[in-house]
Parts: sequence; C-alpha cells; structure tokens
Amino acid sequence: MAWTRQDMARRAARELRDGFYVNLGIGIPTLVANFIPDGMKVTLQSENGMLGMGPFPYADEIDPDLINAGKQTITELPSSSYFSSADSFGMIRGGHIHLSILGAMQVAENGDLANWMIPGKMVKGMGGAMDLVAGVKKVVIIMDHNARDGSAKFLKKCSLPLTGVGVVDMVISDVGVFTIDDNGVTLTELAPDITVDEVRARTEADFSIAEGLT
Amino acid sequence: MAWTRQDMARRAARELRDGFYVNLGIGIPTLVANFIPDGMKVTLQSENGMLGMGPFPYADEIDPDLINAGKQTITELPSSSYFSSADSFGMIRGGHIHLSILGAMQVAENGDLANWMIPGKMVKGMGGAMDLVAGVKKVVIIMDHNARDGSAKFLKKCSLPLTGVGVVDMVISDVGVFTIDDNGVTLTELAPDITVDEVRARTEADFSIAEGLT
Amino acid sequence: MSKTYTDAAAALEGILFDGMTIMAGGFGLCGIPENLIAALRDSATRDITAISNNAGVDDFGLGLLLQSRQIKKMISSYVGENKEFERQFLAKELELEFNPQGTLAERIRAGGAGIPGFYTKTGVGTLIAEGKEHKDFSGETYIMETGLVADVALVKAWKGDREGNLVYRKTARNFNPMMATAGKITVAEVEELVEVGALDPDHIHTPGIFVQRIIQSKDLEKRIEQRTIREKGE
Amino acid sequence: MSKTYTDAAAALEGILFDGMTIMAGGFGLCGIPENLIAALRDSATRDITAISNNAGVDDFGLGLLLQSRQIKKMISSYVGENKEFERQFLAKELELEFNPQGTLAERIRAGGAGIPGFYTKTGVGTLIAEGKEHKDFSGETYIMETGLVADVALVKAWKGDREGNLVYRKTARNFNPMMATAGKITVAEVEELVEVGALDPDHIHTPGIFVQRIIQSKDLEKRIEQRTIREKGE
Repeated sequence: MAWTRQDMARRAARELRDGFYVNLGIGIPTLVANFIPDGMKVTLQSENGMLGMGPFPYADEIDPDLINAGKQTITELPSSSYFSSADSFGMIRGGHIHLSILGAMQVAENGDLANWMIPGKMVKGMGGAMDLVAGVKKVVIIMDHNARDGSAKFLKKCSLPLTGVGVVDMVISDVGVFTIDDNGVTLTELAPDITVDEVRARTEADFSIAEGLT
Repeated sequence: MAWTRQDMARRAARELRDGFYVNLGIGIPTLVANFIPDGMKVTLQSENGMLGMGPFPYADEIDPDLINAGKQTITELPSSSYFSSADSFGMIRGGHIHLSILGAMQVAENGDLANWMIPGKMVKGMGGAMDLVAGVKKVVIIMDHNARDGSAKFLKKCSLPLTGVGVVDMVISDVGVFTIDDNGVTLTELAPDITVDEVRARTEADFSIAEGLT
Repeated sequence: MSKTYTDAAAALEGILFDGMTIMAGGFGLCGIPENLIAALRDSATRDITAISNNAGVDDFGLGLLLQSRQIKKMISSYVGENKEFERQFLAKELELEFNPQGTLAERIRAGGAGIPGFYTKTGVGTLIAEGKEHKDFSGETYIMETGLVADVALVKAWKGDREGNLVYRKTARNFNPMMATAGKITVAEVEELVEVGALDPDHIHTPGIFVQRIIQSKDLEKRIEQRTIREKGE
Repeated sequence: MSKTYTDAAAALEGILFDGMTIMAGGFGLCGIPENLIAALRDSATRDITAISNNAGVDDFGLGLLLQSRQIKKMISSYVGENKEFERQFLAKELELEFNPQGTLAERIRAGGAGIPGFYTKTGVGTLIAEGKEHKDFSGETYIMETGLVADVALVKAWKGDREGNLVYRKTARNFNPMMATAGKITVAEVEELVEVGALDPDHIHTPGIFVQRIIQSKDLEKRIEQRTIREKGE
C-alpha cells in the first residue's frame, strides 16, 4: 500500500530537529507543518518575508497584509518577525535555513532537481525555488513516484530545465524514502506492501538498498 | 585678508540647495551646519547610521547611543531615522547623497584627493572617506590653502596615498574658491585682499581664472 | 520643496515617458501600489519595462497594464496567476525575463546601493546561468548578476510622513524597501500619511532620502488571492 | 533548545579557539558588546583575527584584547583612537587590514547573505584597489570585494527575546545587524531581555534565526568618547 500525501508529509516531518528553521514549499510540503512533534521547536520561514509562521486564520482574523509564499492568508505568532524580500533571501542564500521541503517534477540520481518549467507549455516562473535549493542546508523532496502516465520521475538525468544541480539530499515518494549523497542514491525505507522490485520497476535512477531493508 | 574657518564654512554653505541630503566631514566641514540659510531644508546624514542630525545636546540630553561619525554626542530631530552601516553606505555608494563636504591633505588638479594617510607616520584609517568621495554626487573640499610649512597642498599630482581619483568638484580654501571639471581647475572667487598672483605663488596646480575675476 | 502630492495622477506628472523602466512593489497582490498602478494605466505610457516579482491578476495590479498593452517587457520571478500574461507571452507580444526571486530582490537592492554586480550560487547549472560570467570562490562556482535600477519606482507602505519616511506592515513589506532605493525617482503611496515625528526613528524601514514623492492612498481594495482559513475548533 | 545563557562567560563556552575569527559590533564605543568582549579577554583565546570598524580605546572595547595581546590581526576602517594599537602596529606586532567603512559593512552583509563577491567603485585608483580584480560596468571601473564571515560574531542590542529577536537603539545599531548575520555562531548581549511577544514583529531589526546565544548585559559602562554639548540658550 503506497503512502498517501499525509503519510509522505508525516515521514518528512521526521527530518525536523529541535531548533530548526524550515521553509516549506507549496502543496504537500505545506502539510508537514501539521506533523511537527509536540514539544519540538520548529520555526517556519516564508520567503516573502516572515519568520515564525502561524496556522491559517479563522475567518474573522483574515488580513490581506499577512500572506505566505503561496499567497494564502496566514497568522503570526508571538515570536514572529517580518523583513524585506532581500533580507529573506539573504537568510536563504546565506545558509541560515536548516531544511527546505519542496515538490518536484523530476529528480536525477546526482541530486539534480527540475520543478519549475515545461518548455513550450508552462509560463509561471521559478519563484524562490532556485534560491531555496541553492542556499538551504538540506533539501528534501516530496513527490509522487511516477507521473500520471506512469512514467518515471526519479531519473538518471532530468529532461526538463533544472532548478538546481546536485541539490537534493532526500526524496520521499509514495513508495519509500531515498537519500542522495556522495555514495549515490540509497533506498532507505519502503512504504507498506511495496517491494524493492516494484520500486526498481518504477524508477529510472540507479539506487542501492540500505542494509536491513528487505 | 584670508578667509577664516568660519568664512570657509559660510562659503561652503552656499553650495547647499533646498531639499539636499548632505554629509559633512569631521572638523571645519561640521561648521557648515551653522550656516544653513533660514527656510532652506537641508538634511544631514551621518555615515554611522543616521539621517536628520540635530544640534549638539544640552548637558542633560546626552545619550551614549546617539553619536555622529566623529563620535560626538548629538541629538535627533522629529524627521530623523536610524539604519545600519550597510544601509548607510548603500545610501552613500548608491548616489543618494547630494553633497559631501570634507577636509583634505592634498588635492590634485585632476580632482584627485588625499586625506587619509601619511606613510610611515599615521595609522588611523580612511573610515568612510573613500566611500563618500566615490558615491556622493558632488564633493566639496574645505582646506587651508598651504601646509604649516608653507608648502602647496593644491598640486599637479598628489604625493600622498589617494582617497579617490578625480572625485573633487570644488575646493574652498582660505584664499578663494576653485571648481574642478572637464575644463580643469578654475579660480572662481578670491578672499578679500588676496590677489591672483598670490594664489599663483601659493598653488602648484594649474588653474584658469573665471571671467570677471580680477 | 514639498514631497506631498494630492493624488496618484499628480504624483506621476512629468516623470513618465514611453519606453521607461518601472519598478512596482508587492508580492502577489499584497503590498502593491494600487493607486499608482491605476494612474500609470490612465497615463497611457507605452512600451514599459516593468520590474515586479509578479504580474498581478487579469483585472488587478500590473494585470491592468497588461490588458491595456502598456507593458513591453516584464522582469519577474513568478507570473502563474495571470492568464492574459500567458496569452501575450505565448503569442510573443510580450518579452519576459525570469529571475529567481532572491536574485531579483538582490539585484534591486544592489542597484539602489551602487553595486553594479555580485555573485550568487542561485541558478548555477540552470538556464538562468546561460551567458553569465562564472567564477569560483573557495572551490564553488557562482554566477554574476547585475544591479537593477528604474526610472521610476512605485512603492506602497502602511504609514509615511511628509519627509518620505516609510513604515511597512507585516508581509506587505516584501519588495517595497529595495525598490524604494532603486528608483531614480521613487513615488510612494501610504495608507496613512502621518505628521513628521509620529514615526519612531528606530522603526522607519525606508528613510525619506529615497522617496521623492508621496501620496495618501484612496479607496484601496487590498484584494486577497488565496483566502485560506481554518474553522473554529481546529 | 534554549538560546538564553546566564552570563557572557557561559555564552562563549565551547565556541572559542586560538586562531579564530571574531566580529564585534559597534562604532567607536557606541553599541559595543561590552560583556562579551570582557569575557573573551578572560578566556585568554589567542591569535584572534578581529573584524570590527574600530579598535576601541586603550582601556576599553577591543583595546582590552590588544593590551592582553590576544589579537593577531585587525580588519577595520579606522583605529585613530587607540595608542596601543598604533604602537603594536608600528612595531609590527600586529597585522592590519584597512577597509573603507562602506566596503567593510558591505563585505559583512555579503558574507551573511551568501554573496562571495561584489563590485564597488569605492577605492578605485587607491592602495585599496591593489591586487583586486577590476571590471568595467557601463564604462566605469569597479573593483571586486569579497564577503566576510566569522567563526563567532559578538553583537550588542537594546532589547532581545529568548528567540534571539533583536532591536537596536539609535546609532548603536551600526555594524551589529550585519555582523549578526555573518557569524557561524552569533552571540548577542542585550540591555533588556524581554518576553517573547513583547517586540513588535514589524520592528525587529535582527530576526532570531541569526542569533544562537543571548544574554542580558550586566554593569554596562556605555562610555562616551567625545562629550560634545551646547550651552542652554544656544
């Protein structure tokens, strides 16, 4: 049984550590905030200029001057601070954020990431994604393991324009967890009832299997 | 009769314009603040991080957190703002200051300025002087026309290490006023009882005489 | 020499010209200079190069200037919310330069601070790096990006005074402070034009030196793009 | 994971080592981390490279570390107030790197913001430019300066909370905000350690992410270098 979006977000939350400053991308990564363990202090950064992001507002708390990088209304916390976009990306580029969790269209076995453009089709822009993957200490990707048409997204080499080169440290997909480091890709966890053979069949990237994983 | 320090400061104040943002160096340039014409709005910048500098404090107003770039205690105005040194020099380097009035050890006829170092003798540092002359739109020098030993300070070429190359727009000394532009140096005003011949004798730099000046 | 103008049209008088470069603050529709954008649309200034993180939505923000075909080129990081933008771009009626958001913010900050170029690792190995100078520092590769300035910068603040001192509110700060420094002429609109002395000098985000003209905003809509709420009890 | 420490000695424990690079905030004696400098002196850490705009005076500020011969090298813009500095430098007991003040401020800001190099026109044609890369932009010549980081940055703020959020007061802000961003570890001392929530999020100058350790200052002297006053009636 493959992991759901909630399962993937829950698994990603295990990468959080006490005292971490974290940037969560739009979509499934946003759900990770729901799984921060009790008693663990994690501060969420929003690249449009906020540290210490609170939950979504109640209907009577909505403030047009208070949004996250996904343009969603949010709230502040007693510990919050606001700053300019230049200061925000100074924080990001300068390596002050511990962890960024993002979505992906494609990941390559050397850690290359593509998540911003489909030539001739999508004209949206990279927003802050290139800055985040270049600057943040650890980059974790959450994605469906395969595209809707069944094709592999975890590849030997990305075919789409890149967001960053060699930037991905971990991939969490619906079939399991992979680390990417100097030893290449390693499958470290499997979703329930998913077999290594199934993962191999659905993955183009080469990967080794962590010790003890059946 | 040569100009006094007060005279030179008063003359320099005539370079001020309504709405100007101005940085005044340590020493005689500081006196220029006393000659801002009534009704003219001039805002003083202090490069340690303040815009809208007020006068020196009364004895009971002294605040160790409120000093100018000469480390003197000062006061704030209702219009004042504070900012970091990086923001302050962004303001200076970015060309947002209209006028800087500074002292000099030597000025050359091409506008070169030396005012920070005597090799083997003085170990003080340039502070913000190099940034000011490089970034501010107009640089006016107030200086004694000759050194204590009578030697010329307004030279064909500076012998001391430079603060900036081709940065000086005007020199106000005790003998008169000189402009420096694409046409070279022009003597435009004389102090009372000072003759062109006397200025020539006391100046190494080549200069032409403004029309109408006797 | 007063910096205060009666309204947006008056504040833009004499400083607009065809082919000019404009910066407009805001992130999405948050913190955008609504009055000034509307006045720029009414001015019918053409062939504008617009530097702004986003392009508004179809009928609001910079989207208004796209509808009226006043924009020749956009420099942005993300324009996903604007259908008219996509149409004009795919029809090659509009030039587009994408910058990573942090690179865009830094280029504007650099432009205002007299820094013509700087190095960043953002975008190394991507399309963004093509044609740019590469340089190694401590064994890592970086690309050079250049400073950006504008003929006119349009910014929106929460409070401001007649000296041009500005204070922003919450995430409506975003690109406004850097853009204020990078305009040859900067025009600010504020929700509340206060007396000089009403703003604490330690809390001023944009010192007045950067603002040449200022107006009190009128009839702000302050639209919300993604109204996301939780229910009581959650 | 608490950021709060009982005193300066405790806040520096385990992060000091001989040969390290330290940044210390302040302009002259205004806004200097008095308690942390004293604790650094007491630690007897040696061969320090100290990055600070000034070098204190003979018996206060960084002058204390010069007296005790703990500093191997200084990177500063102006050291005119310190006789012991001049003596050690002329006797070649001390290395010195002068940076123009704005270049120093920008190098520190760049270091904290992940920018390894930038171009400036400050110092072109002077001693400062020797050996540095030159590049032309729009027909003007600029020199490249590099980003600076420190093993430990020591900063002084007015108010701070347990999250590390800091607010500075008047011209005591100076180099402190950039240095807070450029320390691998940043230690802050504050005149008033306040409850989380006591600082307005719009007024925080240094967000807590940059501060790893924080203490309440004790027995601050806050010396004045040039007590300059006017008489009543002036």
